[in-house]
Parts: sequence; structure tokens; C-alpha cells
Amino acid sequence: MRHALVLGLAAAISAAPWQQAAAQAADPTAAEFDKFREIMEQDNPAELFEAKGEELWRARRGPKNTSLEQCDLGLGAGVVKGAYAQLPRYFADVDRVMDVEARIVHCMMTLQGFKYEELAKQPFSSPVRTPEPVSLATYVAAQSRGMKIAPPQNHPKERDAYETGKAIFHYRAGAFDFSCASCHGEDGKRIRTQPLPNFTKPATAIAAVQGWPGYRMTGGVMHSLQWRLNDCYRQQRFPEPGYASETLSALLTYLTVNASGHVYRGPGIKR
Amino acid sequence: MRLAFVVTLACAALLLASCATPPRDYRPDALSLMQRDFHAKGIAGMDRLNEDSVQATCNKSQDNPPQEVADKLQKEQLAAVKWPADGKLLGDWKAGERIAQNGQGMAWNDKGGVGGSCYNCHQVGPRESSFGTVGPSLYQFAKKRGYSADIQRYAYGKIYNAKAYNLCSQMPRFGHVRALSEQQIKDLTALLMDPASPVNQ
Amino acid sequence: MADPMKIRATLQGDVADVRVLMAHPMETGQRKDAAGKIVPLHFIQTITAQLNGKTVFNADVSQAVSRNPVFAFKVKGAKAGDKLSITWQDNKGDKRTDEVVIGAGS
Amino acid sequence: MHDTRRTVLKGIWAIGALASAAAAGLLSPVRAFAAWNKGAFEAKSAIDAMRALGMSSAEDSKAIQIRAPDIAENGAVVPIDITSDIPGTTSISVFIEKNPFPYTGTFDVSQGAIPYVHLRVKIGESSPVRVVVAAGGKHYTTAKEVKVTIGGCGG
Repeated sequence: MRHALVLGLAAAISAAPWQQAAAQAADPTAAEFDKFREIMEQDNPAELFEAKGEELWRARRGPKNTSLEQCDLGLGAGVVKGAYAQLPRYFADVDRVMDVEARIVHCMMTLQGFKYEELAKQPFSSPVRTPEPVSLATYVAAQSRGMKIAPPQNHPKERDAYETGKAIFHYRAGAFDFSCASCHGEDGKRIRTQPLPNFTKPATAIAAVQGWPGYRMTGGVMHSLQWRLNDCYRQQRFPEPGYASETLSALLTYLTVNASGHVYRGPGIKR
Repeated sequence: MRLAFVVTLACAALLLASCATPPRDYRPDALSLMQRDFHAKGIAGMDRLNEDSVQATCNKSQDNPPQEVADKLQKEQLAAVKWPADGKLLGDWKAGERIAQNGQGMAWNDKGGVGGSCYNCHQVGPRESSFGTVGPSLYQFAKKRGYSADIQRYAYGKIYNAKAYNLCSQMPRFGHVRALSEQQIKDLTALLMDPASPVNQ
Repeated sequence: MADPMKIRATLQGDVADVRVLMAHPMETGQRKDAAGKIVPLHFIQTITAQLNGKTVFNADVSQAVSRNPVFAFKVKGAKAGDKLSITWQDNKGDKRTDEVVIGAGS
Repeated sequence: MHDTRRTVLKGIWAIGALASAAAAGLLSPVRAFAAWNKGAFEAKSAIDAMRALGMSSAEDSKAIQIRAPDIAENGAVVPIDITSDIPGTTSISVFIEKNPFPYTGTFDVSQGAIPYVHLRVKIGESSPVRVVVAAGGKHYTTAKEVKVTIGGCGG
């Protein structure tokens, strides 16, 4: 495990269990992992954060002492059920496409009066602290469990976000000449023993979405897709992308639209 | 008059179906968004978002540039390789193995270059079963290719700048970007080329 | 303040299948924080389950239990509507009790 | 299979067989849940911990099932399912032999639970997971090896 920490070529988003099985059917180690995956998923500590998120959603908080119950996640103010399955999407009030965490941060700012700078200061989980947007995203995501992933592509800005995200995905730069596609643009590759699913194809792009937000066994922390993309860019040897930025919303639009049609199984558990 | 109007409508319909216009290039949108949304952190400055000539050529051609463009740029890259002044290309394969195992370096939380990340993408020595498959297996590298001075030079050069041999290779340019020192590249070359290295057993 | 547990208790005949998730850091006393300082031992030591107020399951555990612990066990002689409560106590004396009503078989 | 378990058992037992036989007679076989057993939890070897718990005379048994991965995906969270088919089982104890403090816990099922428990543990390096069951005034044991692997990339 010590070892695992020092490795770091590029952006690896862990494959969902069935993807791992498909990618490494012949690998007995992967088969052994899969056998115990179901047990791990049956009782997933992510549920603790889901519960925490629900509590936070309903609680009156922030300088305006308001709950998030009037937050519009795309299906109307206060509608949480099924909202995550249709994100990222265009929001007229900000005239841009937002992913779940960007939207939650927006609601925390507008409804509750929190400042972006405060929320973006330490946006990722540590063993001792889980930022509120992470728990909230886990709660919101869980309310789309069992639903088909269907981010809309109706508004011109939603289509623009997809195409821009695609261009960002393929943009090679930085000290190592990497793009997202360097690791996730081909079938059947792996980094060390970790499978590298191909996110450019609908059949395997689901691995970018499934299991997120995810409880990460390493460190025992809850992580969102904002964290996942941030750590991908670190390993890509890029500068740091802004938390809940439009760049990440565009990238998530590209990944999620590619995964459309698959059934979302709720917050997951990751290595 | 009426006819013209109908024709105009038909054109508009075609445009909406986006069959009459060439596909829009979203690269400029992507670039300006990234320039706005990213920030420097640690050793990873904003300059890392700028494409150099190799990156730009590969990005614009989906890693498939015209042959003459690739040839020209490869030549430039090869000419920029700094060969060891002492003429010796082989260092210590044991040190090389450690560098090959180490995946740290050049990220915003690193101080500078550290390791070669080789096992992340390649099978190298026979004792490490945790290796990636993004690049080809390097096991028995010299045993298969021979131990000649030319192959030594190729191995050193490829680690120093993979793009000097294959312009849009997925492999980083470890020497070119100073991610690895001359000594480290010598040690890695020894890992691949030394007859005593486990790689060639 | 410790966060609530997540308890599931489902009947299979007269046996309640109990599964519980606990929010706890389970610090081993060996981990270093970001500043390089050792994080002191902090872990759940005892767990007790009661069925309608009567103790039916007990455990003593160490810091080797994973962070945010998961346990499952099976209680005999339970029926729908019974109250099942679980209490944990850690080495700092923090305590938490949560209760569920056992549902009919799922 | 049986032979392997025997060998593992002998390895642990070699040091303390005599002392443990004596201890077994003195201590109550049914663990009293009066206090968290500091001595056992702080013991640096499985045998010392078992001795502190009065369990070191345990006999090898095939009637205890341990379900745990042969290779753990992540040593920080290793799922273990334990079932005892030994009549009159009162408690189940777990020892991760290579951990710095091997004694991981005891689950008392004597007051109305079925002899089954699921738990998730940290395993620092590949190690036998040893289980000791108390039943009818005696102790029974078995073990299963769990390998802990080097991970994928840091991501």
C-alpha cells in the first residue's frame, strides 16, 4: 500500500466491477476481487455520507440560515429524486452547464450565503474531514439509484459542453505530454494492475460514472467526481483545475453523455 | 420572391441539421476555458497548459500528423538530445530498477523529477508482476535486440526523448523535460541493456 | 458528536439478520497527519446489541477494525416490531446508541 | 488443507504449548464481557494474546468456516465472514497473526445470537487470519491465509 501511494503515471478512474471482470476475465486476481465486491457493496460506508448529506440538505445553515430544500437540481426547486441521473445539464439562472457538485456549491452560495472561496479552500475529503458538498453530492446521487443515466443534450450549451469536454479530454500538454485519452482512450489497457477503461466509447464510458461518488478504501474517505478529476490532473502533471469549474463540468458532460443509457447503481466503493 | 423565400428556409433547415456546415472546432473553446479555470500549483505552472510544437502537431492531427511534418519534428527532437559527454550510456541496472519502480515526479505535489514510472506502463524485470500494458513489454529488451552500441544509443535516446523516434508516442520525454537526470537515464539504459540485468535473463 | 449508525435488521424466520455501519475514524495510532504528526489511537472498543432491552450480542474489538466499521450478526428469537438497539463505546469514552424496529422479512 | 492448517498451528504453538495448557485449566472458557482485555489487545503476538485470553490450548477444527479473500483488493478493508458449526458455540475470536497487535476482537454469541459474524479489518501484510471458537468449555481453531497486494496506480 505504501507502494501504491508513490505510483502515479496518469489518470486512472477505477473500473466498475463488471468492467474489471470483462477487461481481465483471465486474471485470477481480478476474479478474486470481484467475488468480494458484492459483499463490499452490500454494506458500503458511503451510506453514512448519504445520510449525512440528507441531514445537511434539510438543515438551516449558512449566513442566511436556510436549508437547501429549494435548490433546483434541474427538475425544479426541491426535486432531488432522479435529478442526478440527468446531470450535468444547462441551468438558465447561471447560463452554463453544471455538474452535481457545481450545482450544489451554487445553491450553497445563493440560498445559504456561503462563499465560493470558503467552499473551494479544502474541497476534498481527508481522514478527519468530509466537506459538506461531498456528502450532499452523495445524498443527491443516491436518489437516482437504479435510474438510467440520461444527461440532456437539448440546449445548445449542453451540446457545446459535450464537444468542449471532448476537446479537453484529448488535449495533450504538460510535462509528460499526457491527455485524459493517454490512459482512457484505448481498450484493454491497464496501469500497473489497475484496468484503464476506454471512456471514448459508450460501452466502457460507464466506468467513469458508475461507483461515483465513491467510498475509497484507501484512507477510508468519501470522494466525489470533482476529486477524481482533480487527482487525474495531478497525475497528468497539469496545473490544478478550479474546483467546480466550467472546465470540469464540460469534461463530466463528455464522460456522462458517453455513459448514457446505463443504469446508475448509486454511490459506490472504490479501491 | 416567394421561391427565394422557400429556398432560404430550406437552407436554414439544412444549417440546423448541421449538414451544410463543417464541424465546429472546439479546441479554441477548450483552451480558453482551461486557461481561465486552471491555476498554478507547486511546481506545475500555468505554462504547462501551453502546447509545444510536438504537442500541438499531435493534438491537431489526433496523433496522426502528415509524414513529412512528423519527420521534420522528429529530427529536431533527436538533434536536441544531450548525449553523455563521457560517451558512456550504461549506468547501474540496480539503481535503474529502483527508478523504474518509482512513479513519482513532476506532479504539483512533487519537488521535481524523481522516478521513471516505467512499470506503470511496461513489463520490465521478471520479478515484478504488477506492471501496466500501455506500452510494450521490455522484458528481454537487449536479449531480443542485441547488445550493440546502436541499440544502446536507441534505448538511451528513447528514454531521453521518445518523440525523437515516434512523434506522437504516448511516452513522456524524460530527458527533454528534465524529469530524469543523465545519470538516471544511464541507469535505466543499463536496466534494459546490461547483460547482467534481470531484464535480459 | 458521533454521527448516527446505519442499522438494517431483516427477518428470516425468527432470526434477525443485523447489518450495521458505524461512523468512526478507527485511528491506529500509527498514521501521520498532513503536518507529519502521529494521530493518536482512537477506536471503538465495545459493541453491544439489545433486543427489546435484553443484551443479545457483545463484542470487544481493536483498532485493526477498518475505518467506518461494518459488522453483521444474527439474532435468534426475533419478530417483526421488535426493537433492536446497538451501542458502541470508544477508547476516549465516546458513546453512541441507535435503534431500529425490526421489519418483516425482505 | 487440513495439513496446512496443522502446520500453521504448530508454528504458533511451538513456543507456548506448556504454558497455555496450564492457563486453559485456570480460566473460564466462556469469556466474561466484564472488561476490554487490555493485556490481550496489546500483545504483540497471536500466541501471547491467546494466552492472555485463556485460548491457547485450542484444538484444530474443520467446523469453523472463514470466508475471506485469498488476495485482498485493499488491505485497509478486508471482509471476513465467520461461521461456527460447533454445537454450543459461545464466542468467536479473531487474530491477524502478522499485524502489530494481532488480537482483533471477540464476538460473544452466547446470549441469543447465532454463531456467525461479519467484520472488516486492516491487514498490514499478507497474514494468516486465525479464528478461535469457544464451545462447551473448550476452544477450537482454524486459520486462513490472506494475501495483501501492491496496488494499482496512486489514483
